Amino acid sequence: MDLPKRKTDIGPPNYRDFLPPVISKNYGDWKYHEVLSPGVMVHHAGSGEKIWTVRVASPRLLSTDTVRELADIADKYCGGYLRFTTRNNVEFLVSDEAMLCPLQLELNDKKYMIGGIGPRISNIVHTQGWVHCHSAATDASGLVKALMDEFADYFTTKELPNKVRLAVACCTNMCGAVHCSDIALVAIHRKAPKVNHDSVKNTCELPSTIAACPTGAISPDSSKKSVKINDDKCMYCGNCFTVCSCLEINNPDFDGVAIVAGGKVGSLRSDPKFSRLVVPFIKNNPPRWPEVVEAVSNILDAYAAGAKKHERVGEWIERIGWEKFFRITGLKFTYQHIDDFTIARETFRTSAAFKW
Amino acid sequence: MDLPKRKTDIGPPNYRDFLPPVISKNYGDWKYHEVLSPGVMVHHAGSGEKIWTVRVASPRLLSTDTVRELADIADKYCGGYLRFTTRNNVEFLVSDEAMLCPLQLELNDKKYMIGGIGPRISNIVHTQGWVHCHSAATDASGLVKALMDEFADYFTTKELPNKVRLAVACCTNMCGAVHCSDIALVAIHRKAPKVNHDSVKNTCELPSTIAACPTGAISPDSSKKSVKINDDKCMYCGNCFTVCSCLEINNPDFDGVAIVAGGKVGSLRSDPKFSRLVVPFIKNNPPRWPEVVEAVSNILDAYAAGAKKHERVGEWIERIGWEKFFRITGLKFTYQHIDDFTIARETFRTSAAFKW
Amino acid sequence: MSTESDTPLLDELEKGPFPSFVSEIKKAAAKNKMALDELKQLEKSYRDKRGYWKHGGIVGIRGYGSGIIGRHSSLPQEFPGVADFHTVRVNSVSGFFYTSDSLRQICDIWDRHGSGLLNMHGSTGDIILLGTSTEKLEPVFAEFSSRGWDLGGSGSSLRTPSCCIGPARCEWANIDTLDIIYNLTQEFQDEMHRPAFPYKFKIKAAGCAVDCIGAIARADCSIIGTWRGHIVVDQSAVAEYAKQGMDIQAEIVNLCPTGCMVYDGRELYINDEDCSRCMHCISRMTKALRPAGEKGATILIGSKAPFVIGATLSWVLVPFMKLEPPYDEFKALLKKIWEYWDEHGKNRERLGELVIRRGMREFLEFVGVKPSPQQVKEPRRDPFFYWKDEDFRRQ
Amino acid sequence: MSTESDTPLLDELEKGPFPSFVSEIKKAAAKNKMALDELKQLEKSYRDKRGYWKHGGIVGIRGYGSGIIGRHSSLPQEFPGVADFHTVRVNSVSGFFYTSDSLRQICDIWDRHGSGLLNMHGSTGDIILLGTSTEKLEPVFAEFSSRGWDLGGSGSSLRTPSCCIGPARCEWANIDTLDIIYNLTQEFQDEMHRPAFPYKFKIKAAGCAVDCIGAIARADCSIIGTWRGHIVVDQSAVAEYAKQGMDIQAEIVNLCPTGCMVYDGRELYINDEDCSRCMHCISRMTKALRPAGEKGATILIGSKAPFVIGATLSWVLVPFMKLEPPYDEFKALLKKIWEYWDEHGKNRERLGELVIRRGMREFLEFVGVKPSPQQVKEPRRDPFFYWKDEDFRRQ
Ligand code: SRM
Ligand code: SRM
Ligand code: SRM
Ligand code: SRM
Ligand code: SF4
Ligand code: SF4
Ligand code: SF4
Ligand code: SF4
Ligand code: SF4
Ligand code: SF4
Ligand code: SF4
Ligand code: SF4
Repeated sequence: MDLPKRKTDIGPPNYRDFLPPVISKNYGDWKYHEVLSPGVMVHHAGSGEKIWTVRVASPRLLSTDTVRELADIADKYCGGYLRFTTRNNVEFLVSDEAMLCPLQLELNDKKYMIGGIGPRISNIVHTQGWVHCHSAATDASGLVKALMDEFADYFTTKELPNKVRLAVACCTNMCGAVHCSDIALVAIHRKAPKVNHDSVKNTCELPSTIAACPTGAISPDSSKKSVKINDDKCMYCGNCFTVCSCLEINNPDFDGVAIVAGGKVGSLRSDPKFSRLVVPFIKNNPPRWPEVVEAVSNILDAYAAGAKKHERVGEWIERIGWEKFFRITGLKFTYQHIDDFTIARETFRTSAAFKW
Repeated sequence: MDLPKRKTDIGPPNYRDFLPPVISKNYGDWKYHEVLSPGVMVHHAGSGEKIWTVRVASPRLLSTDTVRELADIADKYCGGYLRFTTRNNVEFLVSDEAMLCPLQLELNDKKYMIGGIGPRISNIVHTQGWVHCHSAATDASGLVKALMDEFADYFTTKELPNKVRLAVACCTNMCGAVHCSDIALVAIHRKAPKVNHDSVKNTCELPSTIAACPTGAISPDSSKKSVKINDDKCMYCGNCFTVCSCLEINNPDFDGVAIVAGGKVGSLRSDPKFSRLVVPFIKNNPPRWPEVVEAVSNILDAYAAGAKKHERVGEWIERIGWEKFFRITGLKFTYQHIDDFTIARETFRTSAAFKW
Repeated sequence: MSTESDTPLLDELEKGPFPSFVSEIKKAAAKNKMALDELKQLEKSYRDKRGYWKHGGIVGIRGYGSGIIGRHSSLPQEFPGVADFHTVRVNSVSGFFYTSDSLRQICDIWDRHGSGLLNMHGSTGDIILLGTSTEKLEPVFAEFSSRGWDLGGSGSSLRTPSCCIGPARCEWANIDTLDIIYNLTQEFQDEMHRPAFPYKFKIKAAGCAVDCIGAIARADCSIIGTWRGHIVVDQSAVAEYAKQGMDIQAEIVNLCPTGCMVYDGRELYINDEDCSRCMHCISRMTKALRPAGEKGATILIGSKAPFVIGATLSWVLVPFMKLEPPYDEFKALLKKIWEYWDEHGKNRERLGELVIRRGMREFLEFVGVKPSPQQVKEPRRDPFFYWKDEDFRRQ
Repeated sequence: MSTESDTPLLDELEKGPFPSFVSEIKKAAAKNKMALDELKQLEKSYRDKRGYWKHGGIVGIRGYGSGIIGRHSSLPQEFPGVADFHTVRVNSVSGFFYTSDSLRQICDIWDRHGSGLLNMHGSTGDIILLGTSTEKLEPVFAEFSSRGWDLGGSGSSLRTPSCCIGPARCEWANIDTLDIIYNLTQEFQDEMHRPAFPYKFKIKAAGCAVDCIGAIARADCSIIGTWRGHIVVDQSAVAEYAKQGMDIQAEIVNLCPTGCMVYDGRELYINDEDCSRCMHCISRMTKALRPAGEKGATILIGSKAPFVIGATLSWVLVPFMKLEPPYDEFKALLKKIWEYWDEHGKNRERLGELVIRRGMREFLEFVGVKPSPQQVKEPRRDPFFYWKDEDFRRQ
């Protein structure tokens, strides 16, 4: 056979083979770090050795050309060592202080955005969108680009009270960590799927289609050998479309994004928090979703103006109260904001103390 | 007919006819009050007039003799005016300052307990128990007597960080406001009802008996023309016994009380709170339930020692954390403490920050 | 040693400083056979560690579907005096105010027709006449009603509404709790006496967020007085509190939940916009702080004991409503609420359970209240929400 | 004006400072037909405001049940290059460390067999090779596996575990996140590649409560490093922070959630017994504060995205566990967890959903973990709880 020698279950390569020597040597013995600039930090080891990190933004969706370029830069300044962060940024791992400046110059030359370290906006966690996923109610990469262009200064220079973690999920499956982000977008449909009876009959397995619906909105339509959907029960999740692509969930006139805010994952100061609905819907308006960008800016500005140092978005909102959050942002509070899902009652205001 | 003239739907008497004149005159125009002693306070009106209140404990379950005695005392010192509080204490409403001292002397003479005002233990809200209710898994009045004897000093003299509201419910129907009390007892059964098949057949309506069960533990036993109970599903609520008294829920060897703590109803400082399970079970040990009294004392002592001024029991516990509460009280944490009911998941510790 | 008592266990409970319910039962038992058998059966309960009562049977007052709780001993042979031992719920007076004469009147009737035992009050707020036989029920009622008293609620009806002492003796009352409760009770006599609801319905009114009646924890509709405006600070009184030894920073400012107070060691400032009107500072510095502005109430709904879905606390429905006689706006709302419950509630489903089951939106739309952030602690977290056609038109 | 572009809408997204994914697709499209049709179809999506993908079909690698996501254009005539456009999930390196050579290797293979587009990384942590046709899957796999790479998880299997950078470059790591994840991944290859679970299972490890991998929000099993001991305070470093202008009272002491710190203007004291190890102070004063004592991890379970019961965060199962190679205690626990899930989980029921459905007790008993107050924020509130016979024996 002309294929190379196929192996199975070997697992990933050993990370030890990918660590810069200074890391291997000082592994587990780091003492402290200093942030030298929005995109540069240095970690000091017990041994006195140091490692510098230069972080640049990445769109996550990369061409092999770009990956090769990154590799070349790493060769030139970092002995070939680099990594990606958990938010998809690129980190050049510099062992030789002398390389710090020329590396940054080349990155600037090549229009890489250096930054994202410290109390700033880092990269936006996001997922496939129209680029690759059947389930998407919006495009993730486009939204990210539009938002990050707007917030570029917060990546490269400007500070905020604390880190602001943004995320985009292109459907309610929420493959990003949207449910616990400072500010995030989640794309939603708002209309029950249209049933294309002829194709359903020929293409889809009825029992599994019916079973796919979490709200029991789908029932057999025996006359048509198809299914029918109870519009009142459908919550537009698109699960049925995954199983049977003839249940057309995409609906350009009604699809768009909701904005949630106030989530976090770390346990610092306050427990991890879920993001909460702040804007129930904004229509898809590609390529730059200006209304979405504006709404997110509005929230971010209010946070920047109102939060105390170190307060995350959710901590700030909880301190001032959601009712004040809605007042100062001018966001409209409506039926969709009131939970009616599994733990709805725990969100009701069971107190006589609140702000006007 | 020899009966007096029966009228219907006249409603209760008008409260205006029961107010002391100084109250009628200054109604709605009170400016401030002062607590003169644990059982005496004075309210000042805008007019400069005052009303003094002398509060005494009541067992709530009264004989007509005692009620007449209260009336006589009110006649002597209060122009016949008195009231009951929302926690079943008696308040003598004194308009003439000169009466304050002799009133208290007579009350002392007659062994009334004066007190309950301010940051103290007031009367224990409670319900019927073995005195009158079919559903009771303990006696309420006896528990209250045993506890209040123990805590008498906290009614008459000693202070606590804030008011401590105690309550007793004699079954899980919780007719007292047990679910939002600082420390409270709720009586529970721990064994599924025994089915007396012969009597069930003759006495009970099967469909309504089966329907009474909130967990669906009861099903028809057609051979016996009776019902059978699924022990694993039964949560010992006694609902079925209300409908069919042949489902014997009382079980002296297994009945007793659980202790809950940390609830409150006011919105001061923090939102109203539910009481939470602290001791899952203590066996009934009438007439004085010493183990219950001891367990409640233990919690109260820890609160008195640890809480800041104005902190309610629940506020104190939330500040120090439940894990620390269990540590310092030495109470055992066990399976029953972990919620498995409707909103269980909201009580799970979704954080990496907690105390050992 | 004294001669042996019939009730050795209960006798233990006559000792100690707190007034004894056993002594009360004994007092009644001295002249009343029902009370005597109550005492004896209770002693047996103490011995056997179990109750001996049975629920039920249909007992009541002619023309009424409520007000009486039927009860029977399960040992009628042994304790014939309590073979039937039903309680009568007499609607109490707003604020639990009495005159000595009115109490004597109650006692006289009850000695004639019942056990001579009563609860002042039951935990809903009724005068509970504790036990009499079936045939005494009509005479008891006739005596009471002819003297201006009526029955309270029981069963699937409006239960006896109750309130805190409010403006009668409290400086913090923002609404006339006594009048509201009296007025509502009079208005809804039929709803109280002829059970036609899916289940019980309770109304409680507190004059402020201190909630001395526990309205928020145990009323299907909780009325809690409040204000729109500011807190007037009397700085000289503030200084006086400080002089008396109050640590204003620790006791007041640091415990303010919204952090809206500043104390500079001399004067106290409140940023009223951020105040949530929780009442902490006012309750601790009653001479110095006083709410001012428009008075009214927050209307909350839904609290109840744990059966079946778990205990609930009432939650905000209307953040602010003026409440002045004849309380038409509130009454109209209440009727809409009952209409909704009547339409959608299952048998034995409390209002709160119903709204939780069907969601707030339908309820808000039905009763005509707008959604507002004051109704929630926080907005929803999961992205599964419904849209109606009118939502699309609105946009 | 330039000559008209085929992709006017996407072209807009090449403007602006942030690196453009459109430029990336175009780079690939310049030499790859799949990437070109991806670009064109995406432009159509932007025009029509909708996606054009279809799920599914059974595509995969021989011997594997996971690692490939099948995908098809719904407009295969119009965009034949993406008629089939499956993604390949390549298991990434612990900590996302790479060498330039390893990256070039990946690129070379992918240019030969796929679209030339990839995600570094997917949000679970795989290298996502973004799109190739069915017949290319085997060659791609062979190339990768022969060079020491393997597939990640998909479907109802263990998903690619991932971790924060931990001890490799972070002073706060209490556990060796990289080694743990590598070790577990190697140990559980079968669980990853041959889906036999009720649904997906994710493991994420963070070195401390800062949780830079978001473990608590998106892992069925979250491992979060911590310590039992105290925080060592270097007072001269504290003084240095103060000198540099840090307002220690406002920024550190006042934000400590347990109120266990005191700063007297010169020195900082921590009451370690009350510290919840939240990491706030340490993260802000990294030169001055350092955890000391026994290192280990808190094991939490159950977080996931909203389908179907709503999003969950992981909750504490084991408050503290030592985690040292070969991690036997942890592995034994994991196997018990899977055994429980296997026994009771419904199809497509995540672990967290299962434990929520059946309650913690059965689960704790099964996996052999004791109940402890650290597992809950607060104890239950409703008095409906079960008893087992052994509970009676225990008492
Ligand atoms: C590189 C990375 C870990 C990795 O394995 O890749 C990382 C690295 C560091 N994080 Fe992080 N964090 C990284 C993702 C996260 C995440 C996860 C996420 O965003 O999805 C979080 C949780 C966010 C949340 O709670 O929602 C996170 C919350 C923090 C925090 C806590 C912020 C807060 O106060 O709430 C700190 C502490 C701080 O900022 O002082 C921190 C601090 C740090 C330190 C200083 C740790 C250290 O001593 O090395 C590192 C550099 C800080 C910086 O970027 O400002 N890192 N950090 C991740 C970089 C992502 C990026 O490209 O921006
Ligand atoms: C008489 C009574 C109202 C009535 O209509 O009968 C009443 C009367 C007063 N209450 Fe109350 N409260 C009364 C039941 C309650 C209740 C309801 C309950 O216990 O079921 C509560 C809610 C408790 C809770 O949150 O769980 C209650 C929570 C308070 C508080 C708040 C305490 C706190 O800080 O959490 C205050 C304010 C204070 O103590 O400064 C207060 C203050 C007052 C004041 C000072 C109001 C005033 O200016 O007149 C009155 C005398 C205080 C005292 O007794 O210390 N009253 N008070 C009730 C007396 C019950 C008794 O016999 O002990
Ligand atoms: C008499 C009283 C207790 C007392 O000693 O004070 C009482 C006694 C009974 N309650 Fe109650 N409830 C009493 C106030 C309450 C309260 C408190 C309140 O109203 O503020 C509650 C909690 C609040 C609430 O309504 O949820 C309460 C929640 C219940 C429940 C549970 C209802 C629920 O939805 O969860 C039941 C069960 C039922 O309705 O079948 C119940 C049922 C009962 C029954 C009728 C037992 C039954 O199942 O038939 C009790 C009759 C006892 C007897 O032997 O006379 N009782 N009950 C209270 C009424 C006196 C009065 O009218 O003033
Ligand atoms: C590729 C990726 C998004 C990305 O662009 O990064 C992804 C893509 C898909 N996810 Fe995801 N999920 C991805 C990480 C996640 C995460 C985040 C994580 O793992 O940390 C989550 C939330 C955490 C969780 O597991 O709950 C996530 C929650 C889901 C769900 C909802 C599961 C749930 O229990 O609620 C689904 C629906 C399903 O399983 O049917 C789903 C399903 C899918 C499917 C397979 C769509 C489907 O229904 O068939 C998507 C294929 C997209 C495509 O076109 O290739 N994906 N998915 C991520 C995997 C890349 C990788 O392996 O590195
Ligand atoms: S969030 Fe939805 S649309 Fe986006 S990648 Fe995940 S499953 Fe696909
Ligand atoms: S979109 Fe979701 S809720 Fe609607 S029918 Fe399909 S599966 Fe059911
Ligand atoms: S709590 Fe239970 S036992 Fe006690 S009075 Fe109410 S229903 Fe009866
Ligand atoms: S006691 Fe309650 S749970 Fe048990 S069978 Fe009777 S009604 Fe059902
Ligand atoms: S609730 Fe408010 S108004 Fe009513 S008595 Fe209590 S403090 Fe006064
Ligand atoms: S009423 Fe409460 S919120 Fe308002 S100032 Fe006083 S303490 Fe603060
Ligand atoms: S989670 Fe903790 S150990 Fe890991 S990188 Fe973040 S701060 Fe460091
Ligand atoms: S780690 Fe958190 S809880 Fe502990 S002292 Fe620091 S800030 Fe306080």
